[in-house]
Amino acid sequence: MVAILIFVVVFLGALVALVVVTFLFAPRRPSEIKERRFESGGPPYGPVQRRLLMQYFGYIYLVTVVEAAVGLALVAVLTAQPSAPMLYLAIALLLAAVLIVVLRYFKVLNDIRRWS
Amino acid sequence: MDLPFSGDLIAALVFPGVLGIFGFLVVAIWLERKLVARVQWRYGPLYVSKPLGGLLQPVADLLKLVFSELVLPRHTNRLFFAAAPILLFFAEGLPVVFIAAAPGVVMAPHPYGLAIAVVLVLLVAVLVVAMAWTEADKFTYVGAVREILLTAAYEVPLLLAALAMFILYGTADPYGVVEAQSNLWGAVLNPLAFVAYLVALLMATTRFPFEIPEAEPEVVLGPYTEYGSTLFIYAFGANYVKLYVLALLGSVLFLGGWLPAGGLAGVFITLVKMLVFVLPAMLVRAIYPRYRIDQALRIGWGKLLALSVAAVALSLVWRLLR
Amino acid sequence: MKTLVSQAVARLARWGTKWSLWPPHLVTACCGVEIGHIFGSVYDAERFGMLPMGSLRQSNIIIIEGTITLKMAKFVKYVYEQMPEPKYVIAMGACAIKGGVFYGSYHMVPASKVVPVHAYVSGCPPTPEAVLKAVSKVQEQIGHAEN
Amino acid sequence: MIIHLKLFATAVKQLLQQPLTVRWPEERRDYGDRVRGFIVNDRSKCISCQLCEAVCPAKAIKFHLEADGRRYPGIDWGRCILCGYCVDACPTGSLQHVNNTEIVWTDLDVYKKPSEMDPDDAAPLPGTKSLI
Repeated sequence: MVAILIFVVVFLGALVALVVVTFLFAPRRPSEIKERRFESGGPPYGPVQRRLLMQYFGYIYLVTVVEAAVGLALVAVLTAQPSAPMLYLAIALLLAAVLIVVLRYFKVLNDIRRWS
Repeated sequence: MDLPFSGDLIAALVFPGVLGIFGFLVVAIWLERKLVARVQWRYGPLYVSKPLGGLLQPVADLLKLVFSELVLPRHTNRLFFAAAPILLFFAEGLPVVFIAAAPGVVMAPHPYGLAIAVVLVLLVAVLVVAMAWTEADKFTYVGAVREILLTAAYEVPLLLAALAMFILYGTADPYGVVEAQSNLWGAVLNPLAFVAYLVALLMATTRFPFEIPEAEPEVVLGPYTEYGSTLFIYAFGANYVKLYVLALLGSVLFLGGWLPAGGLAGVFITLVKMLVFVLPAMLVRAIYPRYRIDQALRIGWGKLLALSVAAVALSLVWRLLR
Repeated sequence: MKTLVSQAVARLARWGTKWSLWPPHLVTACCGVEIGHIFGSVYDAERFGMLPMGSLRQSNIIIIEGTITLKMAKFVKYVYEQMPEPKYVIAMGACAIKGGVFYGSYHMVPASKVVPVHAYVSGCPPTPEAVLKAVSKVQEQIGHAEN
Repeated sequence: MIIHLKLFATAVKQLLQQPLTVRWPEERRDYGDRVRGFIVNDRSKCISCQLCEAVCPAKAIKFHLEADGRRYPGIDWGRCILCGYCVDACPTGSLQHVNNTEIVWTDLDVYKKPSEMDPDDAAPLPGTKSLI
């Protein structure tokens, strides 16, 4: 426990100390242009937020579902009794189901037109 | 154990801890630039310290960045702008708390240590997106979206590769995992999981074929565009810290950790085994072009997912045979 | 004591800056082809610690490649203004020094009238070796700077 | 799978080969002996015919009255594009390129008067010639 505290304090302390060094010793000549948004060497133009193309966002829905399933499997494996063949069978079936779903809808997920 | 002084202090300050992280930052950047240069028939950084082959180049870069002006843009929340990369760098380094580098050299021995480390690695992508959001820049915005999508591509295979190994060993305790590999390495028992882990590592650290969020020709530096000075070291170096953590995790999970030695010699063996993950990750920069984001997603949810599911199936078979 | 510390810090900073000059991608004219050559395999400027950088927040040297028109001068000025503080400029090619073949044209600006320049390279375009020599001249200037 | 292994094998092969970089301060590229470099004027041969001034496309050459009562060409290196027309036009061969292409200045004073264009001033560059 002490080791974790030492690690956190030394690590964060080193990171903050470097920023403080920059703050103390680096030359400073603030100007209005310098503090503008970086736009590849031109003046800022237009709003930052744009409308996103939703073409790939099916994957994000997918990842939230599948990751939860895999997480459950992880917890089950780590907390199960040493010999529980039924558990492993359940995991195998779960993964097979995931694989089948992904393969079945893979074409849809890749089809840009259906998501935009 | 038979260490001269307490192992967890060594873990906190020297090897998987602070000194290891910063040392890896310097050595990995030098190694990457040098290896890529040699593959391209160049010398790479050289004249800064000729007898050392330019090893001081990252040090010079860091010094220059530390002593250059710190610009906090006006349109951002300045406190968050300064805090985000520090938090990111710190969070990327946090999983080493739970990974053992040698018997006794671990900060927090925990029965589910490696599982916690994997989950911590996966949680960090949120901070990259938060950082990009704080910067409020067109390029960081696109970079953040790409980071989210790339995360969606690698998270499940990485988790599945870890799951395969946990099923194989029946534990997530670093000591238990290494002990289970005393006869055969995990990479030999389950090569599919090893390959899936390697590819997921390249994706997670945005190494070259998947260097999509910070694609230089398209979005200037992706989520790291607005940062200069010291904050740039943290924002950009966080990837190298992630590589360090994943290489350490991989050497424990797949290559038998500190075996066949113990004590301080085990630390060096772990270091050497980390090279198995680090060297290809450095070398791919000179080999591959960059995938498009849809290609990366297709790989993640196609071949890589199939590979990692097959790895889990292989582990199940091993487990039931035993 | 305080001056000793600040002197040591300044020396460290100068050493770091000297060996880590990162130019942004700012190509104004045809000398940009030679810039590609400088960073290529044959004249590997990375030996001197140069690394082409995407964003201006990290870069600290501009290599002005050739002609600056009035229209481009605004952006060169803007890029220079946006870079963080220790910053250096190399004017490359006859056009950037005084105008070259465009001398006296209504729409061209010498680089020195837009930004403070630390080294000039003659030629149309200069050889990569000449630019590397300019880089080492700039490095000498940084190393011998007094503060 | 095989293709990726082949790519890695190629990378490792190239990793072990010798770099082809021209190590610049120590060695220089062999541009041949007729490279269009720095231009010098041999004043013993110059006949002040002003052909070089007439032919210069960048109008970089100007003639100056020197102490010996004759006019000699001076070159503005902020305008010269090293095309070599003046050298071709010179009827006596007094204007000559030397092998030095590394023409670098640290200030804007780049106009070279005739007295600063002696052939003896342009010292040969140190270093060996590279392979390529």
